[in-house]
Amino acid sequence: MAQSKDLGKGFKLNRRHFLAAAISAAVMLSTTPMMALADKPATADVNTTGLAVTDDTVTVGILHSITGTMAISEEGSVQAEILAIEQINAMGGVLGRQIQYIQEDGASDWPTFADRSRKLLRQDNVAAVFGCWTSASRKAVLPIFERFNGMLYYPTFYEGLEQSPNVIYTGQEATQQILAGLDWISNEKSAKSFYLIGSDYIWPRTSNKIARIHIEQHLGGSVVGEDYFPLGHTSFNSVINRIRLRKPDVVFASVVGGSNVAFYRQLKAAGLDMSKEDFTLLTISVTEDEILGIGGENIEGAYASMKYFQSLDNENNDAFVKAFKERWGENAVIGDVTQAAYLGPWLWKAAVEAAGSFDVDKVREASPGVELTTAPEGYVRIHENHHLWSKTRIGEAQRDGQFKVVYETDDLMEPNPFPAGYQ
Amino acid sequence: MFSDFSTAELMAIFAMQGFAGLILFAVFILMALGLAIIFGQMGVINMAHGEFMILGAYVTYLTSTLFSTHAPDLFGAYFFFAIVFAFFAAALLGALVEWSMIRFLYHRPLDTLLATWGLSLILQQAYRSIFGAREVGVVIPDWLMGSYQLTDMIEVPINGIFVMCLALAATVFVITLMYRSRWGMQVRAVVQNRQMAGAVGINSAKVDRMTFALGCGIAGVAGSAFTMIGSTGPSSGQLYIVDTFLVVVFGGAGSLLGTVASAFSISQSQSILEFFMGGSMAKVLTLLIVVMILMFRPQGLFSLKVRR
Amino acid sequence: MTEGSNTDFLLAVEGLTVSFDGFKAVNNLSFYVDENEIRVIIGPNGAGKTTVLDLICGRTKSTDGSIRFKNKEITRLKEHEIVKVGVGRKFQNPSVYSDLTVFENLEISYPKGRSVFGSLGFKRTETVINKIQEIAGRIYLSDQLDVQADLLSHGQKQWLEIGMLLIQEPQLLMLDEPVAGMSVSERQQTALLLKEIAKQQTMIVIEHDMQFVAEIADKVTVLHQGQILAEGSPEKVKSDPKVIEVYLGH
Amino acid sequence: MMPFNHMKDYLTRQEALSFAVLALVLLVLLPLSLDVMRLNQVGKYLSFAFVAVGLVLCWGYGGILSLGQGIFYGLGGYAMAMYLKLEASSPQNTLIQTTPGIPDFMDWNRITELPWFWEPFYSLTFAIIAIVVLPSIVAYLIGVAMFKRRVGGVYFAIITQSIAAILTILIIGQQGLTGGINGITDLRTLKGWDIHTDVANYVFYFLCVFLLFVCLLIAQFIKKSKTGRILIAMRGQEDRVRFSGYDIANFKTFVFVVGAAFSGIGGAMFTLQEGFMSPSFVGVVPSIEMVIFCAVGGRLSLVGAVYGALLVNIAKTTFGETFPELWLFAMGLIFIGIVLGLPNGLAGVYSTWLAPKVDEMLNRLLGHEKQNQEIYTSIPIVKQGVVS
Repeated sequence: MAQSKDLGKGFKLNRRHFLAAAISAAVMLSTTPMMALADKPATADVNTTGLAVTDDTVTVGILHSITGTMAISEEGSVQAEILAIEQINAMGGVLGRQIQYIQEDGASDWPTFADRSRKLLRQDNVAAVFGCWTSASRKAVLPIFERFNGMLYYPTFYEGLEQSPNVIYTGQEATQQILAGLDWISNEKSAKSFYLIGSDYIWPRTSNKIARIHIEQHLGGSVVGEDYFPLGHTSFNSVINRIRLRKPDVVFASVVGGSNVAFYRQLKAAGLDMSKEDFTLLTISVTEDEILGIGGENIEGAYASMKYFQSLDNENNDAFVKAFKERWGENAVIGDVTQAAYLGPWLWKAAVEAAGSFDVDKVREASPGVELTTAPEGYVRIHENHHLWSKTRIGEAQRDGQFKVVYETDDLMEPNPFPAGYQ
Repeated sequence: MFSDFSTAELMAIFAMQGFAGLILFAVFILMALGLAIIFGQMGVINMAHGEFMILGAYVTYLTSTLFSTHAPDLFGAYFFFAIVFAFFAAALLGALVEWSMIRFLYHRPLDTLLATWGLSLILQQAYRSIFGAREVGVVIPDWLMGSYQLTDMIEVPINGIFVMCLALAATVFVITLMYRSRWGMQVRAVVQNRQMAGAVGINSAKVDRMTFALGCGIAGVAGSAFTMIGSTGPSSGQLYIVDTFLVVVFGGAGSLLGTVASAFSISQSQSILEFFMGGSMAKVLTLLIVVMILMFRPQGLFSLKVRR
Repeated sequence: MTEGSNTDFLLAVEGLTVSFDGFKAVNNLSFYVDENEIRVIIGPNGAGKTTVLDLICGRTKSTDGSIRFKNKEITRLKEHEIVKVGVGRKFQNPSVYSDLTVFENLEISYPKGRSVFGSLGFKRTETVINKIQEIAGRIYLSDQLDVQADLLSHGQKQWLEIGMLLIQEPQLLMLDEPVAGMSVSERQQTALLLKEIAKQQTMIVIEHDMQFVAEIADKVTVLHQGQILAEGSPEKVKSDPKVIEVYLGH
Repeated sequence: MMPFNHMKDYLTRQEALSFAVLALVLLVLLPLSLDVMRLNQVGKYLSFAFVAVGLVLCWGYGGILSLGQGIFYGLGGYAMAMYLKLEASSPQNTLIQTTPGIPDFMDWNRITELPWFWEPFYSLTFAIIAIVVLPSIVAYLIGVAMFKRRVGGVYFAIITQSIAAILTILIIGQQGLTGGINGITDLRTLKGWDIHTDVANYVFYFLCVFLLFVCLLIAQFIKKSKTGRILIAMRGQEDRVRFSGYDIANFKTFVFVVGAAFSGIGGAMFTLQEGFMSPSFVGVVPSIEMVIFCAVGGRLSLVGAVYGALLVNIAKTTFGETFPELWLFAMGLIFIGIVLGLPNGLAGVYSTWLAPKVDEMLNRLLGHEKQNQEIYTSIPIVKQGVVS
C-alpha cells in the first residue's frame, strides 16, 4: 500500500490541488489565523444547491447526545469535532470561509436524532454534519440524509453492512477492527478457544458473528461460549463462573457503556486477573474513555483492538494530544472514536477543497481517494466504499489508563463493510 | 452440557454460582431496603431512589479523591468514611426533599411518583453538570480487590463478601431500628394511624421526615457499595429503579422480611437462569415470573391479612 | 363448609365463621331474618357487627358457614352479583361519590346499564328522571339534586346513601350506623324513613343509639366476640343481664 | 321538566368551543404558519396526544395510572412498521442480501426465512386491524389479570412499568426478529407511494389530526356517558360502586383497553410520519413522559391532553435546540410544579381563570340563549389531598 511516510508535510489533496500543502502540523495548531493561499472563489460557484454558505462562512452541524445515557460516550466526539473546526478556522477555513457550527443534542434518543438531523438539513441547510455515535442513531438519520442529500461524517467503529453515498465512515467497520486483532492474539497467545461476550444489540452481535466465523473457519479455533447482556446490566458473576468453567484461551469482549465498569471490576474481583499470564481478554469496545470509569487497575493487561490509542507515538498524534488537552483540559483523554471524530472535519475540508465546491454531490464525488497525512492515527484515505483505509493496532491496557501499543498491522486494512464469507 | 467436566469442577462451580447469587442478593437488599422503608412504610413512590444511590456513589468518589490527596496513608480505610458520608449526604438531601415536596403529597401516592420522577431528572442533570457526563472511576483500596482462595478451585471475590457484610449490617440496623427502638415504634404507629399517633403526642411530620431521610440515607450507602461493582455516571441510577420496585412489591409492601425474601428469590432465580441461558433472556424470564406471580398474588410474598 | 338448609326466611345465616390470622372475628354465627323485618344488630366495639355485614354482602369471604338469601347460597358470589340478587349495603362512613351531584349519585345506583356497554348506551330517560326524583323526595333531598355530594351535610350524605340503596330496589338493605352524626330532628326523620321502607323491604341495621334502636327494631341481635349473646325483642334484650353486663352497662 | 337534548348532553357550550378552537389550531393555524418540516414535527407530537387522551380516561377518570402506555404505542407503531418494512424489503430492493426478500436486519442476523408472525403483515388490512386490536388484546389480558384481582393504584403502575421493561429487553434482545435496538428503520413506501415527500407529510398530518379527533370524540362520548360518571365514582368510592351492582374490573379493563387502542393508533401515526419505529418508545422512560403530557394538559381534560402533548414536546424541542443542558432541569421543574401546584394542569388554569370570562363573553355574543348550565352534571376536578 502506498502510504506517505512524510507525516510533517500536511495535507495532500488529490495531487490536482495544492492549496495547503505547506502547512505543517505545528502551524495547523497555532492560534494565529492564516489566510488561505488561493483566492477566495465566489459563493455562487461553490454553492449551487442553497447550502448555508456565505462569502465568509460555511455552516456545518454537530449532532451528538449531550444529555442522556449516551452523553458519556459522545462527549469526546463533540470535543474533537469542535477542536478540528477551530483549527481549520485558524488556518483560514475552507475555501476561504470560516466554519460555523450548529450543535444539536440527540438526547440519547434515536427519534430525536432523526428530528434534529431533519432540522439541520432542511432548516439550517448545513453543508455537512458531524455526528451520531450508536448504530441506532445512524440508522435513524440515514434515510433523512439520503432523502435530503446531506453528508454525514460518522466516527464510531461499527458493525458494517452499510454503505451509504451520504455517509463517510471515519471509524473502522467490524472486519477491520476484529480480524487483525483475532489473528494477532491467536498467533501471539496460541489461542484456540474463545469465549464471546457482548452487550445485547446489533454491533456486538454482528461483531461476534464475524469473530466466530473467523475463529472457526480461518483460525481453526473454537468458540466455547457466546453470551449477551442487556445494556446497563451490572451483574456478571454468573457469566464469570461460566468462563471459569469453559476455560477459554481468550475472552473476546464487546460489552459497552456502564456495563463495562461492572464487568471488568467483577472479573478482577473474581480473580481472573488480566495482568497475569493465565487469563487473556481481547476487547473491541474499551477505549481510554471507558477506562476512566472502569479504573486502570481493573483492566490492566487486557488487549484492545482498534485503530487509535492516545499513546501512539508520532508527531501528528503528539500535536493532536497537546492541542486537545490545551483546549479541553489536562485531564482529557482521547479514545479511538474521539480521534475518528476529529478526522471528520478534516476529511470534509479536504474533499471540499478537492471538489472546489461545497455542493454535496461534488464533495461525494471527490471523496474517494481523499487522503490525510496529518491524521493522529497516521495516514488514512477514503475508500470507494466511503470507509477509511486504516491500520489496526493492538494496545495493552496499563494501570494509568493508557494503552501500550504492542502491535500494528504492516499495511492499511481495506474496509470491507459487506465481507464475503462473513455473513 | 456438564458431561465434559469432573465432579469436583462442577461442585466448585456450583459453589461459586451460589455465591454469585448471594452477591446479587446483597445488592438487591441494599437497593431495596431504603425503598422498602419509604414505599412500604410511607406509601411514597420515590422514583428518584436510583439518583439517591448515585449521590452516595459520587460522595464515595469525592471521599476517595479527598483521601488520596490529603491523607494517602489512610486510603485503605477511606471506604468506611465514605459509607458514613454517603449516608448523611443522601439522608440530608432526602430530608430536604421531604420538606419541600413530599409532605404535600402524602394523600396522593401516584403524584409522588410523578414529582419524584421530576426530581430524578433534575438530579441527573445536576450530576452531569457537576461531575461531567463521563463515568467517574472510584479507586477501590487494594484490600477490597482480588479474591479469597477458599479451596483450590473455589475463589470468592472479597468485594462481594464486603457487600454482603454491608447488606447484612444494613438489614440488621434497619430491622432493629424499626422493631426494637422507640423511634421505630413511632414510625409504625404513624403508618397505622396517623391521627391517633398525633393524638398521643407523636410528631408525625418529624417522623415522616426522618423516615424518608433514613430510606434515602440507606440508598446512599447502597450507592457507596455499588462503586465497587457497578458504574458511577449521571444516569446510572435509572438502571436500578425497575428492579428495585419489583423487589419491594414482590416482597409485599410494608414487610421488611418480605423484602429480604423477595430479594433472595429474585436474585437466586436470576443468577441460576443466567448461568443456563445468558443475561438477556434470564432477565426477561425472571421479571416475567415475578410479574406473573404478582398477578396471582398481588399482595406479594409476605403480607398480613387484616380486617378492613 | 357446611351447607345451609332450606328455610322460609329471607336471609339465613348458619355456622358463619371468619378468622383473620387465627383471630375469629365471627365465630359459628347463626341467625335468620324474616321478610319485612327490621333487624338491629348491637354490640360493643369489636363484636364483629360490621364484619357480619361485610360477610353477607361479599366484601369479606367467610372461612366457614353458609349465607342463604331467598334460599340461594350467596356465600361465594362476587359483590356485584350479590347486589343483583337483591342485597344492598350502606357503609359506616357515608360513602357517596363526592365529585358527583346528588342526581348523578342516584343515577349511578339506578339498576339499569350495569355492564360496560349497558352503561355506555344508558340514556337519561323520563322514567329514570322520575324515579330519581321520587327517591330524592323520600330521602328529603328534592331540592339538592344539583348539589355536588361533597357539599351535603353529614346527615344528608347518610340519607343520600340510603337513597342510593333504595333506587336499587333491593329486598334486603343493610345499614351500618345510619344515624351516626345526625341531629335529633334528622334522627326522627330517618326513623320515619326506615319505617316507611320496612313496609316493602327488609332491613338489617347496626346501631348504637338504644333509643333509636327501640324506636325502629322488630328484633335485636346482640353480638359479643363474634358470637350471639342474646336475641329477641328490644325490651327483652334490654333487660337481659348478660347484655347489661357486657354492653349496656348498669 | 327540562328537555334533555342529547347533543347538548354530549358537548356543553364550553366543550364545543374548546373542540372548535383545537380544530382551528390544528387544521388551519398550524398548517398555515409552519413549514412542512415543522408541521411534520407537530404531527409526531400529536401522535403522543393519542396516548395522553387515553390516559385522561384511564388515569384522570378511571384512576388507573399506567406506566406502560409505551407498550401499546410501541405495538401500534411496530405493527405499522412491520407492514412498511415488508413492502420496503421486496426481493428487488434487497438483492445484495444473502436471502433477498426479507428485512435487512433479519439477513444480518442470519435468518433465512421470514418468521411466521411477520407473514400476515404483508396485508395492509391486517396491519391496520393489528394497530388497534393488538394493543387492545394485550391491555385486555393485563387488565383482566390485574383488575379481577383488584390490583390497583401504585401496584398497577409498578407492574405495568415492569412489563414495559420486559418488552424492551425482549425487543432489543430478539433483534433478528424485531430489528433490536435500532428499531425498524428505512421505511419507504406505502402501497408504492413515497412516504417521505412533502405531500405525504401533509397527508399524514391531516390524517393524524382526523384520527385524533375521532379518538377525542369517542373519549368524549365515554366521558359523557354513564360509564364516565361511574369511572369518576370509582376513583373515590370503589366499594360503593361495587355495591351498586357494578363489576369494577370490567370498567377498568374497558378504559384501559380504550387507552391502549388509542395509543396503538398514535404509535402507527408516528411510524408513518417519522419513517421508522424504535424500541425507545416502549420503555419505562417514554411511558412516564407520556403520563407527564397528560398531567401538564390536565388529567381530566381531553383537549388539555392534546395541548399538553404539544406544548411539552415543543418546549422540549425549543429548549433542546437552544439550551440542551437546561432542558432536564426545566422538565423536572415542570413536573414538580404541576404536581404540587396545578394538579389539574393547564386545563385547570383555564377553567379557573378564563372559562368564566369566556362564558360571559359567549352570553353577550349569543345574547338570548340563557347559559345552558349542565343540569345535574358535575365538573370533575382533582382536589389537593384527594387520593388519586
